[in-house]
Amino acid sequence: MATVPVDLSVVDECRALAGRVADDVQRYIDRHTTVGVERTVARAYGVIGADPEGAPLPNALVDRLQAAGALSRGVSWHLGRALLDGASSVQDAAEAIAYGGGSIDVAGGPSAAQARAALEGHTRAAIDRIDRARADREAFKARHEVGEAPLKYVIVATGNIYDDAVQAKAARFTGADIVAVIRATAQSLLDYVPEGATTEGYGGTYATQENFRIIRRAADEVSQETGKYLAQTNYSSGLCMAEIAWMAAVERLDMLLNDAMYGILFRDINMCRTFVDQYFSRRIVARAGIVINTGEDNYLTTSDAVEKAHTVLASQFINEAFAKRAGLREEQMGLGHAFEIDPWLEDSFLLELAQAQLVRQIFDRHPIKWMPPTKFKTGDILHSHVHDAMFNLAGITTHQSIELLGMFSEAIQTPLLMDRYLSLKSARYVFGTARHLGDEIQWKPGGIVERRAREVLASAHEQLAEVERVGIWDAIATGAFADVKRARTGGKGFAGVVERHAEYLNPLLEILEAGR
Amino acid sequence: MATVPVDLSVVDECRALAGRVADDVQRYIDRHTTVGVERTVARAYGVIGADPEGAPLPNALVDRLQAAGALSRGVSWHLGRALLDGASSVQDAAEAIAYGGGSIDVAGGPSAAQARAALEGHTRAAIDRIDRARADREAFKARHEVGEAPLKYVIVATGNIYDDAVQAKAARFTGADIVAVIRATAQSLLDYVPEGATTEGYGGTYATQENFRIIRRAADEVSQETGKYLAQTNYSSGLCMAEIAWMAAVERLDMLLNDAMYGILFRDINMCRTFVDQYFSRRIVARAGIVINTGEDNYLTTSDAVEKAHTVLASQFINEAFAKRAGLREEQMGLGHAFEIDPWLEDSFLLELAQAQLVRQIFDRHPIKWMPPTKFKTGDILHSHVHDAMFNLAGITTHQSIELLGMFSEAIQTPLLMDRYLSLKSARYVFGTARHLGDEIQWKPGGIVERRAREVLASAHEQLAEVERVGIWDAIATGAFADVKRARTGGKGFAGVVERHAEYLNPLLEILEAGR
Amino acid sequence: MATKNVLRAYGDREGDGMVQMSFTLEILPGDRAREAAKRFAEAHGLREPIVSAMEQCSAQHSYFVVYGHSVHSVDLAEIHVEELAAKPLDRDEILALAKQLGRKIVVVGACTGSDAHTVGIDAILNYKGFAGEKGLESYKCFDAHNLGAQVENVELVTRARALGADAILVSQVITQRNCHKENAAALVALLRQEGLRDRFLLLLGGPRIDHQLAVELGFDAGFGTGTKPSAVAGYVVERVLDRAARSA
Amino acid sequence: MATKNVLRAYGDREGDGMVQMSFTLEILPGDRAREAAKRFAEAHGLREPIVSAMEQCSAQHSYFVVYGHSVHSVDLAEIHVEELAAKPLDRDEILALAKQLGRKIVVVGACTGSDAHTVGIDAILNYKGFAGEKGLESYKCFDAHNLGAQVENVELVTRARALGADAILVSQVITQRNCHKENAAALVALLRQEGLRDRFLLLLGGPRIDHQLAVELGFDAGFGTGTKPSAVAGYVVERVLDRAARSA
Ligand code: B12
Ligand code: B12
Ligand SMILES: Cc1ncc(COP(=O)(O)O)c(C=O)c1O
Ligand SMILES: Cc1ncc(COP(=O)(O)O)c(C=O)c1O
Repeated sequence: MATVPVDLSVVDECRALAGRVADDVQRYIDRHTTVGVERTVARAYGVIGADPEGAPLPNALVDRLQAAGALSRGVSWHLGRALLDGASSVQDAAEAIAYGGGSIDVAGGPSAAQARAALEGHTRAAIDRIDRARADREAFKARHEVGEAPLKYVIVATGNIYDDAVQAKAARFTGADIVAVIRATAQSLLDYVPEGATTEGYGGTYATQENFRIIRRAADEVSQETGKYLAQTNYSSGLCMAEIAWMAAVERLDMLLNDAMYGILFRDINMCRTFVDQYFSRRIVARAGIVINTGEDNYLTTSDAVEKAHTVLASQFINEAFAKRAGLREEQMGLGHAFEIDPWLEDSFLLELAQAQLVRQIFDRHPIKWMPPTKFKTGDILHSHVHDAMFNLAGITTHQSIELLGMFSEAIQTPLLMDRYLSLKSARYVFGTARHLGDEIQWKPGGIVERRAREVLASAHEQLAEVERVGIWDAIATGAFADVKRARTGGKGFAGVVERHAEYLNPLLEILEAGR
Repeated sequence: MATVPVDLSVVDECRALAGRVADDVQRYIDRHTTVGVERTVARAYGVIGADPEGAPLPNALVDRLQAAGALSRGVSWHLGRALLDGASSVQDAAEAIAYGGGSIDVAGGPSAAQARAALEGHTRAAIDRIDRARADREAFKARHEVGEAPLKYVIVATGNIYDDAVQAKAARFTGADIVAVIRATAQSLLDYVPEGATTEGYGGTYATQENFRIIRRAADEVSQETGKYLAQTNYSSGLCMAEIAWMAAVERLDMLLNDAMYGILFRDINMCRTFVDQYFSRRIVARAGIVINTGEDNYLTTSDAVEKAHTVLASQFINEAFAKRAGLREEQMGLGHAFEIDPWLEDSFLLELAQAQLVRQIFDRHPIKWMPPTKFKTGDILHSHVHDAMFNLAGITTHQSIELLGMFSEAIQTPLLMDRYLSLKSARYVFGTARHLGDEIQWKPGGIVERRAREVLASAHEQLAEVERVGIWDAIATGAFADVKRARTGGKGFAGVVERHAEYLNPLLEILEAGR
Repeated sequence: MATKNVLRAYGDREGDGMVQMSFTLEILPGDRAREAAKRFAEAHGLREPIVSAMEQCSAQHSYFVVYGHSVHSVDLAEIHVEELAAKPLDRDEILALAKQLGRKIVVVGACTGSDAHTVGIDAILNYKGFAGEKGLESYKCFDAHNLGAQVENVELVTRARALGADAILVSQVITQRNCHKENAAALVALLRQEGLRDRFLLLLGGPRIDHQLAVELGFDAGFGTGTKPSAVAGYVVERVLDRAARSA
Repeated sequence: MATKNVLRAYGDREGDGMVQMSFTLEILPGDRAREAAKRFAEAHGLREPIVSAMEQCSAQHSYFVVYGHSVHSVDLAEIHVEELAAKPLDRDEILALAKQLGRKIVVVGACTGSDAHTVGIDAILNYKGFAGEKGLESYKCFDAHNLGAQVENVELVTRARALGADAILVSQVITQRNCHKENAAALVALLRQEGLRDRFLLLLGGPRIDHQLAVELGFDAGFGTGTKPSAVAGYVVERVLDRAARSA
């Protein structure tokens, strides 16, 4: 086996450092909630619908509470209180608070315990809904053949959910294991989740609950038609991280792009907001048995992949630490990394192999997610296809778990039907023709690959020590990841962060945290 | 280094067996000449020109001698005699014999020694011409940068020599080290070499002395323009094997496709004819310092590349043995092999690596020539390009010497300008990105690669033992190579084989054989 | 499933007409060259062409990749093409059918002219076959003769007559500047001249052959890339029976 | 070297017009499908099309690769395109030129609308630069402000006014269904509406931008894939000087 030397004591130290980094943040998380978390809770309790302009009721509800300075008790407390006050249903209660125009009094009212009790049946129903969806997904999946690793993951991104469904089915038909519907360009910055089926989006299609259903239905159909399971994934990311996690959980999605820091770095979303949101989203994901994919690959689209390879590894330790604290098992942690070294650099393939193998060994139980070359892609589609083939070869050689297939049209457009077909064909070829290459080779002791693996781990360790010293807040403020600097109170969505009241109520979180 | 285990005693035995196979044939060769050999001698003595129908004078001359049953003394004897009889020049003598209509008397005349003496100055001039061309080539080459191995070899095949020249220059401009002008479809079956520049050919362009010059001129120009040497190659193969070798020698070609058995197997050319012709052609090639490329790759276009891999190796030993007997140094023996395993076979890439590495190690001083996938190519150009990339990867990993680059349009047409550009670009990428892969890896002891290498060598040894037992004549008659069966007296060109007279004269051969 | 009648190219949105082109022009990369490539694509009916690659590929040429929305479409209603391989018979069906004839069917095949590619005709005729199927030699109902490659048309006709062939199978692989068409047409002309055209069932095959083309060249049928021996066997048996019935 | 005026595609023979196309049609592989692909190619002006690949790529679609001889050509005489990058100035020349102005040139750049791709505008503006060249920030003659990504047009204009910008540099990377064009055109409309269009030198850049397109959209210049910072610097300095001269 083509293993690289990994100093396990260094790995342990990295984990310990990352753990302390996450613990520091966890103390903050445990004292805060956000509009996103509370909207998620409302949705879980069954609050649905939108006003004629399309503003969802969960938003109206939570915004109203926040405007009244009443969100710190948690939307659950308000809903519980309304039920105790005679509301006929959670939905009615939500509508009354949102649109009723009555004053919202936080003084008085029931205790958290009373409100919790009032909600008890609803709470159980909410959790049951997640559990049922999970059981359904697992049962359906068990009836179908599932792909061999590396799982072949492709994206569709037509902007129109009905076209997406056609393309998703075609993808499974020609060999895909996982389909991701890429999200419309600016959705991560929307502080609400659009309603219903959507047919207009740039660079992708909106993530909505109805769109999730449409794709799941198509995926179910094609799984049945081909006898092979087509997994579905989307983005639990941006300002609605937690809401989308919940929608995915109940709509039987298999995976989610979900990262503790991506929104901060790449969407300039406030870090306090993101940390709190990611925690709740991951609590849901953990319960739903969904696999997350983290976004460290993105670092290498802005930073140099040779110089900054260690930042990927350091960040993976941090994402892992956060994920553990949110109750995820290693088998649910699809840590992300990528093949983004300048292809014209001599021996770049060896450096890619070193990194891929290092990540594989350090995160040996994790379904790691391996991303294709994008940054150095050009519009020369023939060459681009070869570049992807080398990526596929590295993937099979180092036994990656989930492989997002590169597209030869990467530098031109989101993939066409034909592009995806050819990409799948090529991956099938490379995975087959070099199936056991990784098992057949050993790296030369002290050679390029071994030296590179050692160096990356050492630098990651060094960086983690520094991050631990200054804390993640300052580390991000000084550009530790992706060469991007973000201030603690800067960025979008900070206004949606609320300190929890001493009597803050969130019965769902309590259950999700049970055994913590 | 990714070496495979090679049992050197088995290799030695293979060489010994092949040597005995070649010795048997050599006894035949030494007793025979052919119309092709004699035309070559005539050309070397300066016999040029063609009749108005395009039939070259060397043909008219030799045919006349053969018709008169006078060829067994050698064309040299007749030319020497004519000079002794007062002919003003070799050319005059040749014209007189060919077109004169006089009777040709073999009885009487000078002794071989006298005729030899009469030709002495001409003989020296003929050899000098080869030597001078070699010196010129080497001097010109020394003034330019030469490519790193694997040398990038591309073909041009427009049918029109002037278009070929444009394409050849473009090839060097975009990174080629060697250019081959592929020969028109049926030229190997022509028993004469066409005259002059040609602009009509199917599947390639005629090999003529003038065409060689046109390409050499273009190659010289572009070498100067780019500062990098462009080597030229063509086919010394078919019924005019030796004549073309001579033309290549004096026109400064660097390499020649030249195989001891290709014509027999793939063009149904008689085996006696071929063996005699290849010997003389190689004697010239040896003197000219030209590198030959043998054609074992072709076996795998008709036979299965997994089942019949050992036939390639066995044949390489035989080609090597013949080449040694013709005075070639190992550094001139570009033994051919190919990447032709069904790409959809699991671990086919490992089998290819095993074979490529085995050949590399056994023929360690030889500039081995590695041929791309062709048989399993389809018109899906994108996929085809990836298939070639895997071939390139195997080439750099196993340190092949000369690599004929695959073309994505292989299954469609002879390459267009753009195809060659992209092929070169891709090879440049793969050779760079994986430059030291071969030095970095070791094969797992007892793994797929090692087992395969052992198995192929063992089978080749077995086959060679069998060929040695029955002799090459019967081996070919029973389909030992390329699944093709050929009878000893069957095939084209047998009528052109002539037993040498006891007083057979060939002063050129005598010099070329000096030190034998 | 129902297929539309008027087809447009499809990228990722119904009706987008997305098409990719690549080509080489004698111009060096630059703004003018990009514009030239765009206009060249537009001339082919591509709207809003995107020049995604423009790279120098010789001292004076550039290679281009272009994507654009094609305005063109094809009307399937206007395409009248026999689907020869639509419902292929299996070996047993073929043998059963052939029994009706009461004798073996003689087929003679060759790769003709200067073309030396035997693999294709071997795949169809020889026992070994192709893609897991055995060739015509393996069928009891055929008496198959494979003359190999580089067979001249005259020789082929002579041998076919001598063997009393029912069908002549011609393979043509090299297509540069249409030499396959010329060579194939020459055989038909020769047969016509000798008044033998109707005596033989005439099949043409090769990677660039299709039924339509073969018929245009005067053959009875054409078979392209990936043809399986059984498809040829089935076709020959059916047509020979047909002829027997008609001449009876 | 002299370039021809009327360009045809070139494969391996002068004038062969060789072109490659690929596309997807909603039809399953077969003889009809091959014929449909041929006709589709012919509709684009390809003569003697060869369908080299026909593979099923969904339950109802096939993917095709076609080669053919294009009948089309482009006449270079009709192409009037400025070669912006034809003779780029080097750093010293740019600095020398800028000295004439006697003050720094203020440039404000952003990736606008919902587009979050900063790498392109960073490559041009930031010190770090691109392809071995430092960005505009590194030139003494510029006062460069990079507003980053996802900047709304209104905000960009406000900031440009506040900073007294000479030039506004806009990057647009996402092009799906022409959102880049709409967004860019909206900026020009906004500036016109506020009577500010002539106040700023207006540059547009991005992988799918070219000069022609930018001018059509109302910008002064456009810069595409692979643009080097020096090309932009040189252009801006020359044009700002020009404007200064004209307004003097
Ligand atoms: C193998 C091969 C060779 C072998 C041939 C060995 C042999 N004994 O056949 C060798 C190495 C000798 C060879 C030589 C040459 N080849 Co070659 N060769 C090929 C190759 C790689 C594969 C062809 C093949 O065997 N395909 C597999 C068979 C099974 O497929 P098929 O022929 O299409 O047959 C199927 C169908 O078409 C159909 N079929 C075929 N015939 C018939 C007949 C009937 C009656 C029926 C019903 C069906 C049928 O059924 C078959 C099974 O499905 C192709 C490239 C490619 N990948 O296609 C080049 C190719 C065909 N060769 C080519 C050329 C140019 C040559 C040379 C002329 C090159 C040269 N100048 O030296 C020489 C000379 C050969 C000559 N005189 O003809 C070109 C042709 C270009 C063109 N379009 O004109 C190709 C396309 C390569 C290229 N890109 O340049 N070649
Ligand atoms: C890196 C990258 C990202 C990074 C961006 C990081 C960052 N901070 O910029 C991340 C991962 C975040 C990202 C995200 C997305 N991306 Co993105 N991304 C790319 C990628 C791989 C490279 C772009 C790049 O950096 N190129 C390098 C720079 C230097 O080149 P450039 O931008 O062309 O700039 C040069 C010139 O154009 C010019 N220039 C550019 N701007 C300007 C301005 C001026 C004034 C001047 C003078 C010159 C100039 O000069 C520069 C230097 O030469 C491309 C694919 C590719 N290989 O092109 C996809 C790509 C651009 N992304 C795409 C998409 C769809 C997205 C997403 C919308 C996907 C999704 N739904 O999640 C998201 C959302 C982003 C958003 N809201 O905008 C698509 C766009 C498709 C289309 N044609 O519309 C592409 C083509 C990928 C694809 N095939 O799908 N992406
Ligand atoms: C974790 C994560 N979230 C989200 C996205 C997608 O971007 P957006 O936030 O625009 O949906 C990515 C992109 O790769 C990602 O890695
Ligand atoms: C040794 C040798 N000679 C000749 C040829 C070319 O064929 P032809 O004899 O038709 O020129 C090949 C083809 O690869 C070859 O390997």
